[in-house]
Amino acid sequence: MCAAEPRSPLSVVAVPAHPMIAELPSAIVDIAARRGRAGDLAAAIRAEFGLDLPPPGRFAASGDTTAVWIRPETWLVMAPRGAEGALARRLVETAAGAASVVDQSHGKTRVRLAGAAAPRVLAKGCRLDLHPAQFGPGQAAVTPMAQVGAVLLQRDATPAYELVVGSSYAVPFLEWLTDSAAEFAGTH
Amino acid sequence: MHRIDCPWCGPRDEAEFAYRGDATVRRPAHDAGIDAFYDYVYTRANPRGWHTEWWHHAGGCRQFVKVVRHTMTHEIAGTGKAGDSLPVPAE
Amino acid sequence: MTRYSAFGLLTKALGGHAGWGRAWRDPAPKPSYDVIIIGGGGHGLASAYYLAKEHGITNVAVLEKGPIGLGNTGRNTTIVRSNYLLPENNHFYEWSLKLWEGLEQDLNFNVMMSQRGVLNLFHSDAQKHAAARRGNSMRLIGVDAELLDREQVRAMVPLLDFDNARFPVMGGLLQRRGGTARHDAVAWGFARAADRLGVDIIQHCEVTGIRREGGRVTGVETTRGPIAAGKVGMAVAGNTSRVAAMAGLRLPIESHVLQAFVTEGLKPLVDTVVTFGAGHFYISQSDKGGLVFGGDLDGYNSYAQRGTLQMVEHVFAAGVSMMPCLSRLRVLRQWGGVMDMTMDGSPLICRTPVEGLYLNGGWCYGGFKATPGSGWCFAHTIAKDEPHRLNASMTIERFRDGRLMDERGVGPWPWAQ
Amino acid sequence: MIELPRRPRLRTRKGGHVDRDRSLTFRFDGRAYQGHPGDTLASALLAAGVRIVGRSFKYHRPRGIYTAGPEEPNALAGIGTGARATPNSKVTTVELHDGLVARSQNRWPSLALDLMCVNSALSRFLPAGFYYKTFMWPAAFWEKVYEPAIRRAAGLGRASALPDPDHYEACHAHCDVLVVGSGVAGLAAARAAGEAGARVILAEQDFLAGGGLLCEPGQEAWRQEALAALAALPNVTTTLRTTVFGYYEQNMLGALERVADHLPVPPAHQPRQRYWTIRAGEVVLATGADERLIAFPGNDRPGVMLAGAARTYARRFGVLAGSRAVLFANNDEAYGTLAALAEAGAERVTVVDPRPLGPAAAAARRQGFEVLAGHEVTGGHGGRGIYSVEARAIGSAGAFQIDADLLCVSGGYGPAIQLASQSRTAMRWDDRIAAFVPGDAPGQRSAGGARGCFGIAAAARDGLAAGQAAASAAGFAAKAAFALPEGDDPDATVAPFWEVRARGKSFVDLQHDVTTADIRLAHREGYRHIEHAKRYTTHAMATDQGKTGGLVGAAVLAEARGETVAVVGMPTYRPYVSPVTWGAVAGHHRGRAFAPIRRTMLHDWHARRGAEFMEAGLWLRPAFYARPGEAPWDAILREGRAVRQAVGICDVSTLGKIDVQGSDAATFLDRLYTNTFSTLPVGKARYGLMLREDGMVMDDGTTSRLAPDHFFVTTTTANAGRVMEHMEFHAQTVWPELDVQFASVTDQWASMSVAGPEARRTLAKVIAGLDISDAGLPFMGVADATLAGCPVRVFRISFSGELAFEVATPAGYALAVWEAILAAGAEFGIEPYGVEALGLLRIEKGHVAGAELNGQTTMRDVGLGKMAKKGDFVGKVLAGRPGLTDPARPRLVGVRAVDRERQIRPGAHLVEPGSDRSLGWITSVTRSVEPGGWIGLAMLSGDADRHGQRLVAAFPLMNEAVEVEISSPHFVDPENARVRS
Ligand SMILES: Cc1cc2nc3c(=O)[nH]c(=O)nc-3n(C[C@H](O)[C@H](O)[C@H](O)COP(=O)(O)OP(=O)(O)OC[C@H]3O[C@@H](n4cnc5c(N)ncnc54)[C@H](O)[C@@H]3O)c2cc1C
Ligand SMILES: NC(=O)c1ccc[n+]([C@@H]2O[C@H](COP(=O)([O-])OP(=O)(O)OC[C@H]3O[C@@H](n4cnc5c(N)ncnc54)[C@H](O)[C@@H]3O)[C@@H](O)[C@H]2O)c1
Ligand SMILES: Cc1cc2nc3c(=O)[nH]c(=O)nc-3n(C[C@H](O)[C@H](O)[C@H](O)COP(=O)(O)O)c2cc1C
Ligand SMILES: [Zn+2]
Repeated sequence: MCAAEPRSPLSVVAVPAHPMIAELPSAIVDIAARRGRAGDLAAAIRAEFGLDLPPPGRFAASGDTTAVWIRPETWLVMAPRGAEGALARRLVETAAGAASVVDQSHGKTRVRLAGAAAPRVLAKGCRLDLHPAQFGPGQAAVTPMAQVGAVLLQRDATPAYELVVGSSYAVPFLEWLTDSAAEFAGTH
Repeated sequence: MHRIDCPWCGPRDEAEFAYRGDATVRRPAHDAGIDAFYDYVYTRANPRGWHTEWWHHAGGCRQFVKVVRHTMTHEIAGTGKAGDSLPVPAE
Repeated sequence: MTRYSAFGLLTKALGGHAGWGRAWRDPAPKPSYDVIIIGGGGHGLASAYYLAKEHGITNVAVLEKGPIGLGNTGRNTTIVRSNYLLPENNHFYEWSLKLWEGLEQDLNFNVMMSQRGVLNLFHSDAQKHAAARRGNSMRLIGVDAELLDREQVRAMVPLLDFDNARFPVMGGLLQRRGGTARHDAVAWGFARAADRLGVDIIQHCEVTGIRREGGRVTGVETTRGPIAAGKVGMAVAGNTSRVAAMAGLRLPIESHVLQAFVTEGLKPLVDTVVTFGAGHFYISQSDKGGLVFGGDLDGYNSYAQRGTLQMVEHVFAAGVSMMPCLSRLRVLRQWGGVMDMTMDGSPLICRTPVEGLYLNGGWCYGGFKATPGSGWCFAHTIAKDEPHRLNASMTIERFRDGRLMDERGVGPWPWAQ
Repeated sequence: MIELPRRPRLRTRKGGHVDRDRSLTFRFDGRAYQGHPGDTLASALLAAGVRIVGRSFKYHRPRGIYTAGPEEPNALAGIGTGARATPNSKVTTVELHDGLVARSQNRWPSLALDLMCVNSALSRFLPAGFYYKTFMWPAAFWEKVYEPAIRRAAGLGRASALPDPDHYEACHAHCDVLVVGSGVAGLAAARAAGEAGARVILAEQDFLAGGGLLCEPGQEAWRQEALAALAALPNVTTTLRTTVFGYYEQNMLGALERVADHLPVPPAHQPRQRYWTIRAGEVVLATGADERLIAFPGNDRPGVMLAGAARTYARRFGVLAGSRAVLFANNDEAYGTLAALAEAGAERVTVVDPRPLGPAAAAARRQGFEVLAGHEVTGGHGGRGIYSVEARAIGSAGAFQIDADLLCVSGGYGPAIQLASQSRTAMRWDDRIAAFVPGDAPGQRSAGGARGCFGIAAAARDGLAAGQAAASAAGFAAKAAFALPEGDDPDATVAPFWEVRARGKSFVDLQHDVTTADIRLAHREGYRHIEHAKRYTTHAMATDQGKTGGLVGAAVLAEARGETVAVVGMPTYRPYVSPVTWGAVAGHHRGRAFAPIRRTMLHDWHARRGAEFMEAGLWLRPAFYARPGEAPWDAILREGRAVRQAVGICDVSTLGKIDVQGSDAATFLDRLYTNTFSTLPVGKARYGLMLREDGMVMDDGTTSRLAPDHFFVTTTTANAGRVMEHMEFHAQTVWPELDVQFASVTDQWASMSVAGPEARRTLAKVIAGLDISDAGLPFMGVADATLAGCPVRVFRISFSGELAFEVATPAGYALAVWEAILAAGAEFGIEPYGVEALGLLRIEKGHVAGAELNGQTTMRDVGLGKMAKKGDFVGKVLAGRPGLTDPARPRLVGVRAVDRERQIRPGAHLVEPGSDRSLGWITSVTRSVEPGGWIGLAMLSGDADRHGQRLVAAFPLMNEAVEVEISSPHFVDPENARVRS
């Protein structure tokens, strides 16, 4: 019913491509438990999505749905982009009043960074210790990177990471990321 | 660069936080009058020593973290959530 | 005491410079003084000097916990200007600048006041309009100010980034009479001149208590014993809250650290004082050749004269963004000072609720330029027991009464002032 | 044409760490020379017989190479050309590469003939602090004559004025154990910690690992093995050319890696240098020891060099710094230089040792060296290089000459304590080595020479122990140890010998030309504290920060004070251990990348349409869309006219938007805003004002109620972040009991204002699912709909004063919605309008914005005093302070140029004709569409009383005075009829 496919914020100005980096068009929804309703929310999400809302510093995935802890009793739920607003509506129904649900599918941009050199790329702006002993698959963090607020999660041990940033920052963020990855263009 | 142990996110660099001042002052009741609000907004103990203060984890979980920090040595004795009352070491 | 002059230098040179005596005496504290000034920074020393010179009060001691002049006076970026927005500040700082303009001859000490101009850049219409409001307000009261457009700025400071800047330079507000002075020399010059008028400068004498009787000051406790005084003035900058607390006062002040930096020595490169408007950064070149620069407060309460890398990164980024040629230069040293930040960013020169106790403080990061004016007004306030017109609004009560002097409108957040 | 000088004859045939099979050509002061890979510029210059490398700061005395490392005070040069020219480089740390170009500094016209050396002749008139005593008459001469002369004379190198073409990176590293320094102590520490399993970073400033081991051929095998073992440990990272420059809070250290300074230009995608923050669990400082000088007349002459440096040149670089040498030393360690020089081919080395004959001296005699025990050096002769050294028996007057071309000096070694000292570790004076020695601190320990533990075997043992202790403190059990170098530990005891008292200039700070006489003068004049003496004389303030002479100066002061050095102490150590490249610390964030650029989803459309962009915080927004040949004001007025007369559309996506939900959301907003939101019906919007707790206006915006427990708050573009934080602060710390959640949705929603009498007809053509008649969507109504097939939320709100709708859509649809509205409005003459026209419209309407809400104004000041409700809200109490309710405070008015075409400007002050007294100031101006001519808003004392008065808008900065008429700020439709039409 929608006339246009949503545009990516990365189309607003050209950013050079890099083999380690790809955008993941997604539906992204912010859900925050209402006061005293975190338990209800967790149960409802478990029943509907088959995933446990993760504790701080982690994300949980079930099928192609991912939930990342971002603030106390608040998660970012992500899935591949589907019908406009569908994920948010499903979460509203699931939460049934136990959470405040906010669609961020357009407000946030999700990017994948993968390859052996990925930690070295991120070290140019990320202040977290990404050594495997400190940060591995299943872990997530909200942390600024090169002046841009980001959600970082490690998908697997490739290592492959996903980064979620505010859409209006997507271009400068990608510019920094591709710049930082330039020296590894051939070695990913 | 201070290293602040956010009760939710774990130890993070100062760069992720915004300092938000003395955490011991409390907002008075709305009818407490100008003097009470003057104290709340303006006057500060400003100790040289241990100081309980707010650091907003603006780049992370966006929580106001309570931090007990020494204003001379920049040592951090403890951190907690907004509602926690943190022990303040003796000088 | 020998007068300083080129001739003196010549004759002393022939004697192998053996003839130079102490620049100021090193007296033992007397049991009692008419006035005690706590704090041997520029402000304390200037206050003592003007008490003696302007008011004939010479039975004065300056008590300094360490060696004089090593507080903020000895660690600031030396910018002198009077380009303030609010008339209360503007009149005061202009008077101070006038005193600077004759200070060398007055003190017989070359404080190397260098009126090389202070240029505040602006990068947006909003900043330009604020600069215009400030500059016009200066001009209306007879203070020099010029509004430069982009091309005039380019002609004056060609090293700025006019091609690739994130926030393009639109112009600047220039005060030509602004500039820099040699920080250390200011403390030493006032000390020597005050000493010559009979003031006792007592180093390594920390005030540990303020004696009071019936709501009135009677003297101070120090690490060198108690000293009685009819009047006591505080001029202790970053330690204002601590010393005031000795008299039971709780002030609208927080102590914050501000860092500064100097590069390796260079042949003349930056000929004026320039401040960046798109980030916190300012720079000038010292007579010795180092580029002296700094930025914003670190932003947390601190009494440590050191800061963290967080602010260093911001300051360095702002510097190369403003002047790309700075990038290859090497920075030699970084240090910090402790600022007594008031909740509106403007100072206090006033009486206190304790009779005979006077406060000079809250200088934030701008008190070096105030040194002569502050000492002059503080001396007046102490001598006459009432403020001069120039510092009449610099009271503690202004916060309670809502008569704030908030130049930038940032509100009661000292780390943002 | 490169003319090569005679084949260097000072290079040994073998040994050391230079690759004699390959040659590198470089230029110094225009002349070509050759060196080898492994050379520093210093070793190559010495090998080429170059003696004078620079001129000193004040007296312009000729100076040579004094050390072999970053402690070098003398031999500074400019490296590179054009935009890559880098002044003040220590030639002792510059790694030689092919094509390197270096220039000497601080001389005119040339190094050999420097006319400024008259300063040296005049030096007796230029003692420490001379400038404080003179140059005061006539007063006007300071700025015009004296100061420019001083400035020209001062400074060292000349900076390039061109933008730096290179890239830099800021990187973040973490480890369990950071080892600083790769001498024997550092290697042992790193290996011990690494083998225990700790994550180790070993940082070494040099381009070769090994420190003092590089001068010990006998330990080469051990060095190689240690490096191989470290390379084999995956948990150990060894990083060379990396200077740890500062020690900061909670074990964060800053380091600078010179990635490509040894190459002509950095390779593609590589930075020139990298700035590292290293967050370490435990730190081992194995930074070695610095050799110190002895003050004696002429101790600065070319040909005078520290003994350890002469040894390093001989052993590591295979360069003989002089063939007829004198060693002037008070310690046994320095005797190691004898063998090194002899092996390198020195004809003769004479030892002058102030101590009585000791075992080391006796051994040297046995090896055939002449030893003058109980002697001291009283001077060196020779301008361009030493040719003779003057010595005497201590206590005797009769000096004699020793023919020499090299004078090696050693006053003993002091631990390199800069880093330990910055971390506030306590220092203690060690009489045994006459130096300050650091203690340990939590998370930190020093090892080897850095802790006064001299001798290779001893330093190795110490390093091993420190590495093990650090690993175990970091939670790793120490493993069985590895073999360490063996050997006798030399006797490190030294009797301090600071100065030879004899006629002439004895320098304690070579770069700044500070002499022992200067220190004594400072003392005489009362500058007796070490920090006063430092500042008065500038001792230890040069680029070497007194590494070689700092302690000697302190000792001379101590003697004058009649106290010990331990009591006098050293000036505060501060970062940077070695000066740090400015650009490196800035990293990526420079130029255009200084701060991120935020763009709306319509950015490319605006650009295609020819928008002139302007900054709004981090955002770029269209200011106006000029047609070809159209002047800015013509475009702005055209856009404004379209809104007043037809319809316009403006991208307002940058406004802050916050989604607020929760059962207490309404209560929460009631407490934050001056007006009430709990009474707002669902489907309606209300304008709100928010104060800071001190009573000043913080922000304004409209808030809509989407459901009983769901609000949509908008903020100004500038304050979006501040308002969010303000909400979080109050929700988390002041009223934590409230059930309220918020999320920033600024980027989720694009929004566009469609304004003008034809706005409804335009939208009606394209909107579906919503009746936008006045009845269907009344003023301040909010409803969902679709437009061009995209979901939209329509707000009937107006900033311009016209009939207007704000259409919000999920940002990915912004372009589709925007283009659909434009197409629909074409028949009505729709125009996109930018921020300038937006300003024009709001000023005509008398709406306040950032210029009026500048943090210095109260709600009364800006004419919104009526918005204060009865109950509590943030800022209410303090807004009631007498100073803020003073009727004399300036308040909002309108101003209009009496001569309509005379421009008025923001920042002008309002004065009575003929007066200089400011009554207020103009905040915003525009050329107007409706009233016509220049109008503006202003803050004016006596506001309403002055409506109708004529005042002068004074702009003395441009010598302008424009007559203006004061009015109500509402120039257009004061009854607000149009917005409700
Ligand atoms: C990095 C930096 C940059 C700055 N840049 C500028 C600038 O460019 N322009 C400008 O105008 N201003 C600047 N300032 C601010 C300026 O330095 C200060 O405002 C000013 O020097 C304050 O002078 P003072 O005499 O009040 O304080 P200080 O010089 O700090 O003197 C106070 C003295 O009180 C002594 N004291 C404290 N407690 C006691 C006690 N209990 N007993 C005895 N003595 C005591 C201290 O030891 C100290 O010597 C800067 C400050 C810093 C730190
Ligand atoms: N040959 C000499 O001139 C000389 C001088 C002093 C000591 N020694 C001998 O060396 C042994 C001591 O060994 P050690 O390992 O303690 O010291 P070392 O001098 O051998 O090694 C110290 C190392 O630390 C490095 N370093 C110093 N500061 C640094 C910083 N801030 N960042 C990065 N790297 C830095 C130096 O470049 C050097 O490689 C003893 O045997 C001593 O007698 C030799
Ligand atoms: C204007 C100015 C210029 C300075 N120039 C130098 C310099 O050229 N070399 C140097 O080592 N330090 C310089 N400093 C820094 C001082 O050495 C010292 O770090 C500072 O005054 C703070 O004192 P502290 O480090 O002893 O705490 C300068 C300081 C100021 C205020
Ligand atoms: Zn957190």
